[in-house]
Amino acid sequence: MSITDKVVAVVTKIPVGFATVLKTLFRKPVTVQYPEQTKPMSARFRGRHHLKRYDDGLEKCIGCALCAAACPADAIYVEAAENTNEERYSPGERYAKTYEINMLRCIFCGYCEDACPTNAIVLEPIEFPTGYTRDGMIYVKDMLLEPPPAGAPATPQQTPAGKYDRAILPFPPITD
Amino acid sequence: MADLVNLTIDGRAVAVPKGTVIVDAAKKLGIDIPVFCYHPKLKPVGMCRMCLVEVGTPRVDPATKQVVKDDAGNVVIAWMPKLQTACTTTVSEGMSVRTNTPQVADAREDILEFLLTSHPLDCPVCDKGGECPLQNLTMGYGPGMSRFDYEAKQRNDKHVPLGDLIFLDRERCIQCGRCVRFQDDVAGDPVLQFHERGRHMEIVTFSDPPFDSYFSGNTTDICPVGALTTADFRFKARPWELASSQSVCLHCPVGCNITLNTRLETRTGGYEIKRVMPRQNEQVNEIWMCDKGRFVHHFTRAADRLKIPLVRDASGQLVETSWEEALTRVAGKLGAGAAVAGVIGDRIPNEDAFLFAQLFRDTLGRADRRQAGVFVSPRVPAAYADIARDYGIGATADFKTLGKGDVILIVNGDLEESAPVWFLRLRQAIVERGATLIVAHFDSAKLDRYASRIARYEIGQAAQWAEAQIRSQITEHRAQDAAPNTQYAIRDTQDAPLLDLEQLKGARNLLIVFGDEKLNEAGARSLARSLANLLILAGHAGKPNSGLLPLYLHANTQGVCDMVGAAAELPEQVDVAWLIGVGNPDDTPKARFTIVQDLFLTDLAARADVVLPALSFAERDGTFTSGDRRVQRFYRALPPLGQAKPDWWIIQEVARRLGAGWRYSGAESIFADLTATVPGYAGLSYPLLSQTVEQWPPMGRADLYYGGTVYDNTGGLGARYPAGVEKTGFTPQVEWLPAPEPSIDALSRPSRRLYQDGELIRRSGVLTGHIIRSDTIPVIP
Amino acid sequence: MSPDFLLFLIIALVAVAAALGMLFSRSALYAALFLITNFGAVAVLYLLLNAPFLAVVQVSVYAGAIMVLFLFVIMLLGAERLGREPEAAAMRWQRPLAIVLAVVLIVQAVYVFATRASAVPAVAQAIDAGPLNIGKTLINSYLLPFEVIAIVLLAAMIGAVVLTRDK
Amino acid sequence: MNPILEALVKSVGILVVALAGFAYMTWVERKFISRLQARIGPNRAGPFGLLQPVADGIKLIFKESITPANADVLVYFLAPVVAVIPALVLFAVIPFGSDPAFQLASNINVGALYVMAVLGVGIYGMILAGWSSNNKYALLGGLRASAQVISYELGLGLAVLSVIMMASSASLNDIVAYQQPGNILGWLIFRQPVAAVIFAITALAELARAPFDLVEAEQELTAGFMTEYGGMKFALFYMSEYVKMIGMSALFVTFFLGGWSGPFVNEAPVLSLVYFAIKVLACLLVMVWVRATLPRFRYDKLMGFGWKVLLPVGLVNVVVTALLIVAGVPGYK
Amino acid sequence: MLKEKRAPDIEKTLAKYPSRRSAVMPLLYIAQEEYGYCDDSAIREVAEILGLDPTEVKSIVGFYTMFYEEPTGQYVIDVCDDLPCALRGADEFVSHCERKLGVKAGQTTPDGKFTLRTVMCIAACDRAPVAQVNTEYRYALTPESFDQMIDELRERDGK
Amino acid sequence: MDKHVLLRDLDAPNIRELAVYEANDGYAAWRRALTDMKPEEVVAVVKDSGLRGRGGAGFPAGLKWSFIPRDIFPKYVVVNGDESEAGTFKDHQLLDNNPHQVIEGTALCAYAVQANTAYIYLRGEFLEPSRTLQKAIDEAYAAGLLGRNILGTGYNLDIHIHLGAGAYICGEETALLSSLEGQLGQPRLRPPFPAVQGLYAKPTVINNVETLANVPPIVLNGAQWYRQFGTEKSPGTKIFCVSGRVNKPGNYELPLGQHTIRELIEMAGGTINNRPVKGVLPAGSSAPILPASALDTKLDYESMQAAGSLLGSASFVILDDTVDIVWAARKMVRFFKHESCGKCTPCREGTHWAMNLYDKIISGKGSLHDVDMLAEVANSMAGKCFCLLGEFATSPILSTLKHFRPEYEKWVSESGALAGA
Repeated sequence: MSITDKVVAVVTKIPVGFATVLKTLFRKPVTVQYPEQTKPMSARFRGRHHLKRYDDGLEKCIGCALCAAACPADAIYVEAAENTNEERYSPGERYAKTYEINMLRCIFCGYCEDACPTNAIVLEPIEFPTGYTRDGMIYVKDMLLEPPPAGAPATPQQTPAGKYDRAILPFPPITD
Repeated sequence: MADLVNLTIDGRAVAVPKGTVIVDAAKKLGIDIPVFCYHPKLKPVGMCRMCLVEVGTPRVDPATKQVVKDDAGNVVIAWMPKLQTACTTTVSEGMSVRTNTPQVADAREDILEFLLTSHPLDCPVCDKGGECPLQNLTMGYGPGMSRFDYEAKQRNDKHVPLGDLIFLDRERCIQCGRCVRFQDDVAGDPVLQFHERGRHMEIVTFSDPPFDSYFSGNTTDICPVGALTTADFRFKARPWELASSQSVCLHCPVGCNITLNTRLETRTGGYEIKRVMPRQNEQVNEIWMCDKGRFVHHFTRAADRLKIPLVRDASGQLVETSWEEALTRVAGKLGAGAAVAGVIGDRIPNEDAFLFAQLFRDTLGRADRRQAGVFVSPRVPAAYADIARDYGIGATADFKTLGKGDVILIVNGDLEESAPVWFLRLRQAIVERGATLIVAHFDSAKLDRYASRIARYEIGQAAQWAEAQIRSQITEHRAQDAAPNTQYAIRDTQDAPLLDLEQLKGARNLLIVFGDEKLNEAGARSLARSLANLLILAGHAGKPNSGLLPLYLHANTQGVCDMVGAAAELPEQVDVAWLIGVGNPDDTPKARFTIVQDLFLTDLAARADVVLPALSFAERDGTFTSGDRRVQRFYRALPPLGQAKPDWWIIQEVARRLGAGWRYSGAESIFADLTATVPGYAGLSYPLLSQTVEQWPPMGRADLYYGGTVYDNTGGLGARYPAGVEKTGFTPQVEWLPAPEPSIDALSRPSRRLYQDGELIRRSGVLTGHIIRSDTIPVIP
Repeated sequence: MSPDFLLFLIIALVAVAAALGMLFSRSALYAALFLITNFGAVAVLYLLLNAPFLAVVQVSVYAGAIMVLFLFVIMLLGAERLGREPEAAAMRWQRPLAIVLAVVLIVQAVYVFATRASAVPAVAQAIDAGPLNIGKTLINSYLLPFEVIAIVLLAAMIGAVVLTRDK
Repeated sequence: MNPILEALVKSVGILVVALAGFAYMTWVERKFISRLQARIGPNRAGPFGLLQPVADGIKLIFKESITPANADVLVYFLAPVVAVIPALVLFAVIPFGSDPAFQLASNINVGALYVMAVLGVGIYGMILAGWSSNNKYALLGGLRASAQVISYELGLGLAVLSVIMMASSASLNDIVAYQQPGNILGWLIFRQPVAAVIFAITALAELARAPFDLVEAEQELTAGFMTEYGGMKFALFYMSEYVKMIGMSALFVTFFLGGWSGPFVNEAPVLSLVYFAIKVLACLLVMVWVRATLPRFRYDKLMGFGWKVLLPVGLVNVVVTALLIVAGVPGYK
Repeated sequence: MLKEKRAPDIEKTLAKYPSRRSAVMPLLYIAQEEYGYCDDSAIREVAEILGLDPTEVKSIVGFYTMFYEEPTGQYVIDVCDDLPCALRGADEFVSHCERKLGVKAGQTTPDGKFTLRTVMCIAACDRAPVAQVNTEYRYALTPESFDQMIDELRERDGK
Repeated sequence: MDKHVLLRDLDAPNIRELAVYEANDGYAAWRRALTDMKPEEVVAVVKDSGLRGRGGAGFPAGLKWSFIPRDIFPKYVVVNGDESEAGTFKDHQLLDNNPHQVIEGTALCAYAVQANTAYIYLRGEFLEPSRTLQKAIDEAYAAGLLGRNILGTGYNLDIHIHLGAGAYICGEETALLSSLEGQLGQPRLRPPFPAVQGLYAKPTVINNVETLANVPPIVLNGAQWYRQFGTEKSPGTKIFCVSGRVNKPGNYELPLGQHTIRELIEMAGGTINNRPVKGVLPAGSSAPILPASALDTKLDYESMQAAGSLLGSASFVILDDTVDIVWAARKMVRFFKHESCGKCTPCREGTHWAMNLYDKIISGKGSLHDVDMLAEVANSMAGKCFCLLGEFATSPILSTLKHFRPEYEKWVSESGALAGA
């Protein structure tokens, strides 16, 4: 490329660039004014954890912390405690006394669902996975736990001895 | 190592000592043979059948008795038709073992499938989940799927308390009997047994109280499944969440190597100790520890720990203050006092004790008009720590080699109550390896049952007994001295005199374990000297496995005494007293101004003028010197609590305000100066103490099934410094001290019990039910 | 005392102080900064002498360009900290020579002040120090020195290029 | 009016305008560049985000003042001051309007040279900041700044020289006056287009603005010489940059766009201020536009461009201008 | 207490073995004779006599079928229903016994008189169906002879 | 055979009394041995006679005695009277009716190995026989045949009875020793073998009641006399227990290898209602079942092994065609499940699993898959168990599946119809 060509190129091409940028000035801004405006979430998006209950109101979560172990973002924190028949939260011996998910860390991979041996944690649709404080983005057990089904008592329940001595119920027989 | 046997395992040759079982031989080669019932520390039984391997021996021609060789000149191996258990088959010359054949793999798969037919699928809620041998071996060798009908699974009780410390899950038990054998063979408390038979076989305890053993926690470590869990750790955390930190137990003179498992908690808002696990040190505790060490850890995060310095204000109340103010006040008072005294407890690490002693000796003691002294609490062991240091067991002593031909003499102490893991180790030396035990004590103790001779004397008269017994054995003394004091009745259960000097002289080694129960300072000193003389006269002074083994109260009695030096008379009255970790008010002089440095607002602290919050052993680095003079490092496991500071920091800050130019940045830098100053510690250093060597059997590795969930030792095995008598130019010579009259206060002191009431044990949740209040221990047994 | 003289005194003091600071500063960078201050003060002195062009050029060329280069070099070489001990062996003759020169300079100054004090006007006269006049003066009266300096600078420039060129 | 008092009032006036201009220049830049990028820009603090500069200022004021370890504390604290003073002093000679009242130091005959001098000194802030922070990024930023400014000052000088030659005066008032033949073609931009272009380019380089913002190239140097600065000290650097932007624009207007000139200036002198302001604003917007359009130069290219293109072209331009003047070509006399 | 009550028997038993522990089974038989079954206190007494931990004795009791951990009836009727006996009608015979006593195998009659148990081979297959009443053999039983036996036993104690 | 060697009560009904026994050459061998023979000679005679252990394994008794180290004292003789194999009742009869011969055999054995203490371990159910035996022992003591300084020879011997308490596994010799020591009746590791470290870790001979009952005639009459019975490799006579579907179940003493199973059944009066024989269990539950085709097998150790089974304790349970094999197999597996000591995994879990499968099949819920699974479970157990009990437990499963698989298939195919039958 000769000097002349270079000069010509500079002189001709640079204005094109400037014009291009200037043209943008008249384009509609692409900014979405969150939170006044929102973009609709995908209908299949599952980003909000729920802790499920059995039909009798007992919590499915047994506090095994496998979700915490599976979580690649280390977003889940579980502390377990022991059930008694007088004060029963879940079938079996163990329940989650503390269950916290840091939604700021969650990457919505769903490994916690996969890891859960009792299908207690389920990701469900969510409108705004947001909050104004860091503390507020740590979802504690009360926020995650679903209310008991209609007619069923909340936890802790008083239960008869021997009825709930197994944490993990046998898998239903595979029928084809 | 004389008898080595050569064999090949999977084609690789190895030479192992005669009598080794195949599993261990394979381990030497790094070949893992899966096991459940086998444990290298227990006798093999071959119950679980997991370790089946192909075994062959060289074919011998019956006619010529020669080993048959094939055309290529290789030895022809006669393979046994059936698989053999590698854990019970001892090696023989020329043996050949195959662990990687399809037949072996099938057998392992079959056994695992059998085990899993009765094992529940509750790994998610099982405390062993994550460090479970059954889990690991199933993943490694098991069938992909069980053909057993899930519905037909046996249902058993899942929550059976075996005592209040250990819980049994009957479903998870795979009947390997490790716990039963541990209690039988190692602990000597056969309080766990099988009950019923066949598929109904289960573990029971029927002792009163249930599972009555100081070593129950160990069964949970070696349990290859989650059948046995401790009440303390049950459901508290998952193993993979735990951070581990290497430490040393501080409750008795043994100095067990432990691992502190910590985890972040919402309750305390920070890290807290979730469990205490043993850490392998074949020289000290092997892989065992007692329940006190295991469960007395809650004090580290007790709600009533001191977090902020306190000073007494004008109105006489203790009020919170800043370090600056507290330290300035302490320094001001110390600098002004004409007579000052420091008393330091025997759970304080060496570094802190060293600085404390230096402060009183140099910084405060320099001014000529001033009286400054530093003392150890409790006073009694301090009276004979120098004898224990000079005549203790040798630097290379090893409990493992004690056995036939050795004599163990236990005087005036209950080994199991005072030093439980020494009890285990000496018990093994006696029961398994045939050492001779002689017991002299005013009370019966568990070890008595293994004794070949037992002497009883009147309570509090150990020193008299020792003087009489030992002096009477020695003719030259008998000639010189007056007749031994026979005023005190000696209730010897044997006709013959208990101690036969000729017999002791003929022994291979003489290990003298002694305690200071019911003795005052003078009595304890006299006893120690008598025993040291016995050692010398029997000709065992300076032998590695011979010597005195004192039953101190806590982990660092020897260390603190080494730092503080010769025991002096405690003054009655001083101007300023500074008490660090002192539990006993008797050990404190009266003072116009008292400074107490402790973890809790003890009775002593509540009366003090300044209370300084110290850090517990779990929150800092340091070293302890165990009763057998092994200096061991422990490492920080927890972040500091509140504004509490390590003892050495507090001492240094005060010293600097008094003009000392100390600029220690941590325990290690203090230790460097310590080794230069304190006799015996020369040559030691943190790097040296943190050295580890390959220990046999290798435990705490990834192969949890081999040794249990014990931790590998990466923090250092520590080092024992040589006893005085081992040093060149040392003349073994101890002056007799006449045994004093038993003193009333010593007699009224309670006998030692492991779970004796104390500041620390009081704050440990699960053991509180076991605490023996001092006033309930009978004074006269 | 006129305000101009007061100003002169202050500025002169600053200039001398800055010069001394430069001399005694241990840090090359600080020395450079003192020098810049000195240049600034001198520029003000020019202004007082009604020579704004010279003042501006002083600032622009010396402070704005040359000293920036100095700083650049100092920073690039990391030579801002001078050694605590002078390398006595290397330049043993340096100190005596400096003293000798200083003495010569002082003697010279005293001589000039003593002999030609009257020749220096007490107050600057309104001379034309504009660019036109300076240019004319340089090219007419001082042509030779001007050209000599030009050649010297050219030689220095060529020398620098040659020295830094890769072989 | 007392001349001293008058100077004081004018100074304060200029200071206020410059600082307000700085503050709102940040707003203008953010707003304009965001529009150029199809964004909205700040719109939360106040209507159209107009209070954003205030919010930023409050934030910066309340930031903790941090001194890096081993920094040269004196120089570290002085550097921002050294940076901001030349930027403000620049305005002393610029005629903002037709009336002498609209100028602080009216009719200094070496005005253009004064400008050159002040610009030359302005670089010390950056250099000293870079050196005193004891930070490798800062030091590199400072080094780059010194090298870059020296290189481009020559081009700038040559461009200004052309203008001075044309006007036969270094006084800014004369230069403005020279450009007033009654029509817009009197603007030097039409008679000295090459000088105008060189001035524009070198001005950007002097300001260390895109595409010549290597001094603070965040991808390479974090924030260059400002890496260790925060809070108000950082704000001072920021201020110096934007005030210099305004100053440079004012100079460009003065040199090439006829200064405050415009219709009906004589009738209503205030209009001259308005014209001047509009022209300056236009220049500022062009700077932002440039920033939005052009990528950053590579350092060696930057130096090469300065020495190998701008300097020769500038020299040629001076020679040609001189020849034209000597030849008496119409429009050049 | 066992120790005092059965001192001669215990002495005699202990004398038979070089190890006290060997006497655990004979002593348990003695305890069972005394108490009817091996209850907790019996186990603890035996343990104390032998110097064992109670757990060890409990373990022995659990392992062997002839030590009863639960109270039994006055007569423990062990009917063999293993293969050789079953080939000769033992299963039907057991059903008959259950009907006659009104309890299932393994249970004790409400009056506490009889405990019916089925056991594995008791080495009398040639004379099946066979039962042991408190370890006393009753060979070649028929439903009729069983009824008669029960009635006799009932009667014997009725007096 | 004209006279019984063992079941002499058939010839002399009151032989359980010392006088009657002595009248029939009782204790003659004992007297001769004590006075005329060295212990080694006794061992040699027994060795020469080729007497094989009658407990089931068939190990030569003399050889076993010769393993006992001479120089270690004390030594023990333990007599295994824990007769628990289903279908075995020979010792019961011996103890009930001919106890002195057992005592004399025990005494001879003790003398042969120079033991001074012998324990006769009887199963707990043998309370009645133990009383008979104790009475006989007391008689012998009274007659100076036992105790201190027997017959003035200076030899001391004490014989004690030890009662078990209901555990089949205690028939296994090491389990028996454990039980005798007061431990759980669980088998021990071998080596060390009992001959080296047996009872109380001292050299110990363990022999079956019937084996020792053979000793007095051998010592009295010599090895050659004994060898006239039976075959070369299996000399002597043996008590055959016949039970099950025959008309005259009972003990039949026959020389080994002289007769066939068919003849034995005929001696026992043939099958009930003369139904055809379906199968024969030659050693209770422990040995594989023999189908009717093997009825002509000779009754000795080698022939039985060749036929695919074992002679074992020679307890023949005869099954005729009315017997359901699956039902019978379940009974046998139930026995092993009940008697498994629980020490080793395959036996503990395998018997439990197999029993589950049998229950499933019998309850009509089974499938062919479960039948195959039975074989797989049994194969998984085979060769991996700690002691023979687990191995034995597989034989009813595998042998019935081998010979009678169609019956299993019938169960699972007609499961619905047969459920509850």
